[in-house]
Amino acid sequence: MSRQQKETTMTAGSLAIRDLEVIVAESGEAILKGVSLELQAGKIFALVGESGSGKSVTSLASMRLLPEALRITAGQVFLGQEDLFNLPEARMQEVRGRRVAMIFQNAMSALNPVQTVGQQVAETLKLHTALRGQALRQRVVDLFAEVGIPQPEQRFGFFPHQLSGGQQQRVMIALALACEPEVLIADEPTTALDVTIQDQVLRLIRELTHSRQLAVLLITHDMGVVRQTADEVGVMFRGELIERAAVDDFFRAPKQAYSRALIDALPDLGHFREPTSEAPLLVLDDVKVHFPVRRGLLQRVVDYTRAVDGVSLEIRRGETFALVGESGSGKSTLGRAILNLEAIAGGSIHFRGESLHKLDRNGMLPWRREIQVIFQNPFSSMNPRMSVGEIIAEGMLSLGVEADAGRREARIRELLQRVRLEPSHASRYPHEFSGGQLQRVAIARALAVNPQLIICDEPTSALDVSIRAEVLELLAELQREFGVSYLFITHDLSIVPSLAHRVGVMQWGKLVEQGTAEQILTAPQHPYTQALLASVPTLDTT
Amino acid sequence: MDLTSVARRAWVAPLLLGLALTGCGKGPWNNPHPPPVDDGITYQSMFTPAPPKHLDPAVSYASDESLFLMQIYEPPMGYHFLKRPYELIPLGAEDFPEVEYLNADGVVIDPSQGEVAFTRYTLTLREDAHYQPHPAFARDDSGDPLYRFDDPEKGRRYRQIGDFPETGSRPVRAEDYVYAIKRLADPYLGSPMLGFMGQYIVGMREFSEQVQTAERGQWLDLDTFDMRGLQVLDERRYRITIHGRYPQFVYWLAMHFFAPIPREVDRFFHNPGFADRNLTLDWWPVGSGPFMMVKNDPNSEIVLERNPNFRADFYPTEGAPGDAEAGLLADAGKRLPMIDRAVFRLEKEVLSLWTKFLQGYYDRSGETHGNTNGVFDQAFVVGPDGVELSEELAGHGITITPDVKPGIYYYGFNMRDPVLGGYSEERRKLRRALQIAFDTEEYLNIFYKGNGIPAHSPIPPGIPGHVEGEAGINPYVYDWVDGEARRKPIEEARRLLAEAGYPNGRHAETGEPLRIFMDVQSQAISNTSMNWIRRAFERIGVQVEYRPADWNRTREKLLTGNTQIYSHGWLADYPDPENFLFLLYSPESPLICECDGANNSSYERPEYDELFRRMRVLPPGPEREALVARMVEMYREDAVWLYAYYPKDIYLNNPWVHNNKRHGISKNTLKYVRIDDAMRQQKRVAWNQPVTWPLYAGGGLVVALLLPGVLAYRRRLRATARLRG
Amino acid sequence: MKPVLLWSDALIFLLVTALVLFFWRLRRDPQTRERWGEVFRSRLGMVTFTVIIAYVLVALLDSLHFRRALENPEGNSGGEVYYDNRVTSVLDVLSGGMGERFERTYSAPFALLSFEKQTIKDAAGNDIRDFPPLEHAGRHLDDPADKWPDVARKSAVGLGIGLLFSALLILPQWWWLRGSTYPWYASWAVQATLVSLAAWMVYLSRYYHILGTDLGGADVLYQSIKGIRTGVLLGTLATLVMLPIAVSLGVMAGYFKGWVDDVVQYLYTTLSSIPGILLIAASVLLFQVYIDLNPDFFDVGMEKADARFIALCFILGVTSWSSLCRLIRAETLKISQLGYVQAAHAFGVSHTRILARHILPNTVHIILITFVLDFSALVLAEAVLSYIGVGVDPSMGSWGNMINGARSELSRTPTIWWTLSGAFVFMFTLVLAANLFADLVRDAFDPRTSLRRAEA
Amino acid sequence: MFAYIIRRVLYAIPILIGVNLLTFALFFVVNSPDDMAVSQLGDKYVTPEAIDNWKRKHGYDKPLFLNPDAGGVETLTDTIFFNKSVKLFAFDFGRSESGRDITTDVTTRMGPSLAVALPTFLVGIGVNICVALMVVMFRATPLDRGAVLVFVALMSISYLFYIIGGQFLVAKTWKLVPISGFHPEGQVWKFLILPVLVGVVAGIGAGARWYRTLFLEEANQDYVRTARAKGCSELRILFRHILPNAMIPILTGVVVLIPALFMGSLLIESFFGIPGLGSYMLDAIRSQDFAIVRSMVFIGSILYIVGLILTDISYTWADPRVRLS
Repeated sequence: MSRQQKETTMTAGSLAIRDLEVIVAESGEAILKGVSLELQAGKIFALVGESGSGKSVTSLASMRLLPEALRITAGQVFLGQEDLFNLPEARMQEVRGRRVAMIFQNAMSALNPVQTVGQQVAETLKLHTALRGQALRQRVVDLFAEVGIPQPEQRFGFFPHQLSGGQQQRVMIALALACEPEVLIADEPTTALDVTIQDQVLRLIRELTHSRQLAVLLITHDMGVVRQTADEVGVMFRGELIERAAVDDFFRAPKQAYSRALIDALPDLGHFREPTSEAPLLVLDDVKVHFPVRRGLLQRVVDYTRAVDGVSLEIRRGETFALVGESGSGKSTLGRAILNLEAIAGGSIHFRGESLHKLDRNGMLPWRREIQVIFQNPFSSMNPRMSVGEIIAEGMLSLGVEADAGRREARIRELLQRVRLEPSHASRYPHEFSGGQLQRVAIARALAVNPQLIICDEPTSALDVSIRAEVLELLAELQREFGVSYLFITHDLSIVPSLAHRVGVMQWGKLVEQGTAEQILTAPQHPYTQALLASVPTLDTT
Repeated sequence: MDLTSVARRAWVAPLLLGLALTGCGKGPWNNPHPPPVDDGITYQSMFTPAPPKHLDPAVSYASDESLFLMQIYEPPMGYHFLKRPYELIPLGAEDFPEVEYLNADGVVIDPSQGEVAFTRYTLTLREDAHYQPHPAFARDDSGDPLYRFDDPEKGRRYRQIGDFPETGSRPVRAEDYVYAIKRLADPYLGSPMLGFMGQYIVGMREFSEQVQTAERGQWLDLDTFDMRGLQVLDERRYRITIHGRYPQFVYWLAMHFFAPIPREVDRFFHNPGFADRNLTLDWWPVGSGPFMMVKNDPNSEIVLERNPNFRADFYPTEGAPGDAEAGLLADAGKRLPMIDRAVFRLEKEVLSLWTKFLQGYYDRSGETHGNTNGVFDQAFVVGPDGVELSEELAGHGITITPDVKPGIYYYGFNMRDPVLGGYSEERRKLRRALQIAFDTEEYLNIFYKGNGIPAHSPIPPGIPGHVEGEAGINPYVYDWVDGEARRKPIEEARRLLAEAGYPNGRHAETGEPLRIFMDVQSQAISNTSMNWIRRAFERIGVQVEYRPADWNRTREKLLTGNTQIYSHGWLADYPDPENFLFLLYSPESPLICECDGANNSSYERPEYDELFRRMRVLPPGPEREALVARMVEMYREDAVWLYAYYPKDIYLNNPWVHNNKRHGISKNTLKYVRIDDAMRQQKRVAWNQPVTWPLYAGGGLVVALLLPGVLAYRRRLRATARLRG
Repeated sequence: MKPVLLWSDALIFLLVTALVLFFWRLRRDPQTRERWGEVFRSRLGMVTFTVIIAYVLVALLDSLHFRRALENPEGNSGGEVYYDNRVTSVLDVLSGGMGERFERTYSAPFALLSFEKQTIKDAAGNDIRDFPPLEHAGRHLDDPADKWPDVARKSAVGLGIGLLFSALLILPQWWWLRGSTYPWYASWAVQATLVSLAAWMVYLSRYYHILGTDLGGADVLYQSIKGIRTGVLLGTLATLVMLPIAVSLGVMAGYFKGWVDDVVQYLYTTLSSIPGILLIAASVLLFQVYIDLNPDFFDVGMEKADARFIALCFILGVTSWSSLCRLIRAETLKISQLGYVQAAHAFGVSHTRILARHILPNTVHIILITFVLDFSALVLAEAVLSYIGVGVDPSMGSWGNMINGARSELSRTPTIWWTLSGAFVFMFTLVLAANLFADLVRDAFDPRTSLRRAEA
Repeated sequence: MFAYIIRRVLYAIPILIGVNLLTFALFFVVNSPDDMAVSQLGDKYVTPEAIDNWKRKHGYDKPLFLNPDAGGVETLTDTIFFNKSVKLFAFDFGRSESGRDITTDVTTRMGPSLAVALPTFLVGIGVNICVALMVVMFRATPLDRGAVLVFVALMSISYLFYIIGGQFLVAKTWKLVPISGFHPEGQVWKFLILPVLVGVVAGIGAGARWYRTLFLEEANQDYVRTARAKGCSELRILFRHILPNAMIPILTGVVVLIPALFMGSLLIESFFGIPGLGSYMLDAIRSQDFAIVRSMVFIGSILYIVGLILTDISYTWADPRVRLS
């Protein structure tokens, strides 16, 4: 492909990727199988797909920033009239940052932790412009102001860790925009951010696209983001761009079944589950979990971090209670406190009328059959050295369920089938399974001891959208079948409607609001709930 | 950032190094000595492998320490530098001591007439002996000692002897000698002489007990106590009285224990706080000898300088036969010492010590180490025609001066051992078989490169009683063949073994193999030599087991007799057969005297003991020689020791060092040394031309390593994303 | 013949059995299999592993000790059988008497004459000083000039025999491993090289001293080979000895936290703050005294040396104990926060079971990495300790003792370089192989490095 | 941070007591006070009185740990252990068994130790970092793989060989520098070239390999990709981004060694005849001088603890994220 395609006439400030192919150098496995797309000034092109579909590789390959293990085998990338793949590396360095800028997913790790953010932005300018000294500093401060960083003068000397996640991402944007590039590649710019901040950052990118006439490639796995920001959409699936369309067309009439599935994963705020009227199973009354803060010469306890600060709620039989809040709000700690894995500093926990919080390790044993848990990360919640069968059997063994080996085996097979896995999987090891499958194993493990209440601690947040739906569906199904209750801990409001009967919203260790799912999602009372809700990307059912 | 500039810098580094090296000087690059401070002639030598522990003449009892002490202190007596056999000469004393014998009532008698209860020695000092300049002698205007502090703060700024601006001196007086002997008796000092001399010097034990109980303040003036056997007659004369007769006592007067210590020096070092800065007599000797210590850094060097107050002393005008031919009398009659300064540096590693000597940076090697510590054994071989030097050494003109040390190293049998000990004929044969099997000549050749002489008797050469030639051989182990002693053949050993009841090394009745146990000091013997000994005995079918232990443990075994074959060595204090034959005297056995005796074999033969008692008090002469010969014969007959050898001490001298005759006993020979400085300079330059190509090669290597990096970086900057081809 | 089982022999065979069993069990753990697969899929892994196995085999052969029976003297046939007090190993037998051909003293590699002059009789019966011919080198030669052609001929024969043996060794493997995807050929190449070399050495050493002889006339090559056992055993046993303490304390500290953690931390901070060399020196001296005071515990000298050796292993283990303990503690802290331990708590699994099933197995990679990394460090440490005088017993053949002895030989002119070279070559090969292998193992098992590669 | 340091210093006290207890226990199982007396008094004419005298003079005439005769608090205090170790805490090391003042020895020997150890340390780190950076620049190329092999080969050679080889070639054969020695006055550097060179070369293998892993770890961080996307050149990325970040783990490994530099190097010092603390220790071990060993263990432990504290402090300097509390 050394011959330049003369007929492609590109307008300035646009980037075109043609037939890009990338392989794994060692194995020859194809990662990208001929991807082509064009960006246009003032427009946002959203590249969507699940993890591993090749979105990020596309962006990195076009900038020639692939890790050593990957290799570009074919394709061209035109910036204006120039094929970037033909430039010597030395010239390529002038393109990066100057004409094409990039924003990466996790700003915290993408920023150099030991340089001040001001220096980092200044470095880009130093590399590509003649600005020096005070003028340089002034330009950085201006940029900070432009991307909405408060007190830009002072923030210049801050280190990344001293800024909040949103501000870090703003710094990344400032850094990208510093040399007024023609093209901006944003790789999952909002993924690691809390929903409320996500919204602000996306809005900023959108504004800048227009004000600066940038050509933007936005890489994301979140359809809500696409809906809100993009002009054009490309769907990637296993290294190929399977669908391209204008954003409205795409959401109205997706051509591919895969695209359809992606869109369907968006929450539907129209339908809610009716709360049941059963008797309370678990009652929390003013529960507090405090972690001591030690300071001074003798490490005296001078204060407490109030991780859970007086939470009262009740969960009824056969009900799903969703506990919503951003990271650090104390949701998971509360879950652990219910499991008696964390000592409580005040209040009481009653399960079927019995108080749990006073029990010691042995006293708790009988209750462990009743209350079970599913963790966020399925990979770390399975011992990699035990087979799936052993993992499921462990709880049964220690809690004395199915003492007979033969019957235990049968029960494991049955459970695996129930969570839609093969019975033969019992002899396999965790690493042979995907995340979704493992989470099913985790469900089977919890079910194995016939619990009444399962605490689900963000069980789907590590999963891709399409799989997430399947797992949630399975949970709902099991609830119908066994009448088990869930305490569903999540930061993602979008999954709540289809799942929860009732919802509690946590902020800074306090339960700021609770009610039925419908009440909370349609008529939130607390400002924090309102803010959370406003930032949830939804699909208007128009 | 340009890689090529980095590369250029790396280029330069070795060149700079080279320049720096050449820039530093006139002399060779590898000169380990600092530039000379003045025009004086400096003798450069080393001490190895460890610094001296004690330099207090009352405490020190090690040959590496007396190397320094004997240059600084002058005891009353000394040895003639050149004459052999060793001859006593007066040193600090004007003449030999006057000896008088007294009976129990203290009346002077003729020893042949009556029972001698005491012997009295009267010594007269030289007139011109003066102490070295030292701050202890410095006095202020009122005549009081200048440096006497009552408060540690006042003396805090003085850390070395050189830090004191004022010094003084004074003549040596008889009271100083007496004071020194009193110090020997001070239990607080822990002198090794206290126990030994206490048996002889009258009143020493009582003195010691008295001092023991005395209140000790900052300093205890020993002159406030009297020792009955000591009298100061006047400024230049003093008297020592000893119990009974001990003719060898006069030899002790040649040791540093009896060198004078001025009372004010002892007082000086007891200034408050001085000890905390190592300002002690144990660290800074003060004497009247030819040299004085100006620097004592035991971690790196000890520097002696000519004592400006040294008495008029001259190079001897006569020597032993052959000395004149060897050029040893060329300096006859010259004023001593002939060097201005002697620097001794600490050397711990053989490779560097030897290299520096070969490069000419040490004038003489072998000063503080004999062949016993394995330092020299790699360098040269002593053959029958003398030393066989390698070609390189021969070209350097290095000379060698050996001298047989009046000492003996041996592996002894425990005569009380149930298997090997005893005095029956069978046991004698058994031991003789082992003696024959142990090929001492071969052992010395291999492991000591010939620096030792197989011993036929306990008395080494140079000591009266040692017999050379056919008459001197041990006929039980050797035959006299073709004018030389030849070890009896191994068949003889087998035969003796069979006669002793162990045919082929197996017990005649049970068939059990004979297994002998050797207690060796783990530091003193190498695995190679242990293997060699094992193989030597394997030839007659005897099995060897080693029980290595450190010195403390070995000593315990010796004291309790819990040993079968042990290793031991004895270096004589004075050149008299008594000092060797007592090794077999039964009251010296640790098991009999329950003390730290020297007869570790526990050899007990009443006849021997009787002969020894007689021999001890006899003056030298044919009568004494006959007694000695008989005792030696008994030693041979009873085969008390497995093997023994007389170690040789060796100086290796670079060609510019003169008057190198090695003295087996006396260490105060440094004053005789003469250095040809011009020759030294010239040879050092000639021998130490640096080889510079490795510098350039090293530089080239760095460039060669950098170059691919630079090239690859250039290539990477030019690369596109297209695969080539 | 009377077999002798030294403590270290017992321990090394125990260790080898344990390792074999361990790996046998691990076969069913697919993750571990995969990681080992990763190690052995690289040619370097194969090569280095083969070299290490070869060394270990030599060490094992040298650990099969026995004492030869002495022939009963005539007329005493019916009595008890007595034994030589020298302990021989199977390796000594296999080496074809290499260690029994002594010269008088030094001789250079392949020399025919001694390195030192000796008084010998010339043809006329006069005493002359010259280099005497060696007893066990080149005796078959008529003309000394023939030496090098003869060496070449004999080398060809030796290598030929070696290749024959290698073929015998490799062919069954080839048959057995036909379908395997691992680069066995790399291992075979090394096997062939090593076997041929060994055959060459054994064959040629009957005619020459390949690496010369030392001060006492002993064959240097033989000594270097005898050093293998010491090196390999020290490298493995020292770690083995410390494992139980380090692992149990580390795991307990990380799991129970609180005062247990405080005590363990105090212990290892205290131990690691003592300069290691002083601690080792003191402990070795201590044990030496114990041996000296109780000579009756040991029948032959070798057992004494062996006891000291075991003590040295133990002491080295204890001094390096703190770093492993620290690592295990940190890892346990991490693991006990992980989901599966939390889940186990939620299931009410007992502490012992959590430790045994969840925590211990997941710290195995750290133990393994420490084991392989420490191995070479320990082999190197032996040399240094022997220099200081607190190493293995001087009567035990070891590279450290060889180097220590050879230091002064370098100062001699002409230089005696072969003792040092012998120790160097054998030691370097082992340490290099171990280091390279350790790298591969770490790359495969260290989650940090494997994670990095997964991302790439 | 001040409170933090104070706390760490206080925590050091039980550790030091433990260290002392251990050294005492170890040494007195090896040696009885009688043994010490005998080995100090030499091998001729040693009488029991002389041994008792020596013990009294050096304070070894009491029980080791417990003195039941003394009664009361003195049961614990009137013992060898208490008397000898309490003084250590006041940095009064007393006298060696051969009667020299240990504090003086230690202070005078510290200089030479540092004179060798410090340049070796600094030059070593410099060289290692340069080499490692160069190798990292060519990561995943044959150059890198070759360099790693060389590193491993270099670190597989015993330190003794480096020293012996260096002395034999550079000093003995080529006569470029003095083979050993040390003089504080005048051309000290002449004596330092070889030990420093040997120290540096011997350290390259392990050092450069370690730094390489650290750099590689950093090179795979996200911020490096950011820097590349900014248009930084490889060299700039190496020096401005990777190096400052890699300083954090480098400091963990390196700062703890800085105080230990005072202790010198056992091998280098004894081979090159440098009168530092390393050879002091070696001599003490060989002559079983317990007073010196005890003091050196104590000093070594203190320096180690100081190293740990310094490491923590240096973190705050290298890593803005870290604050001590």
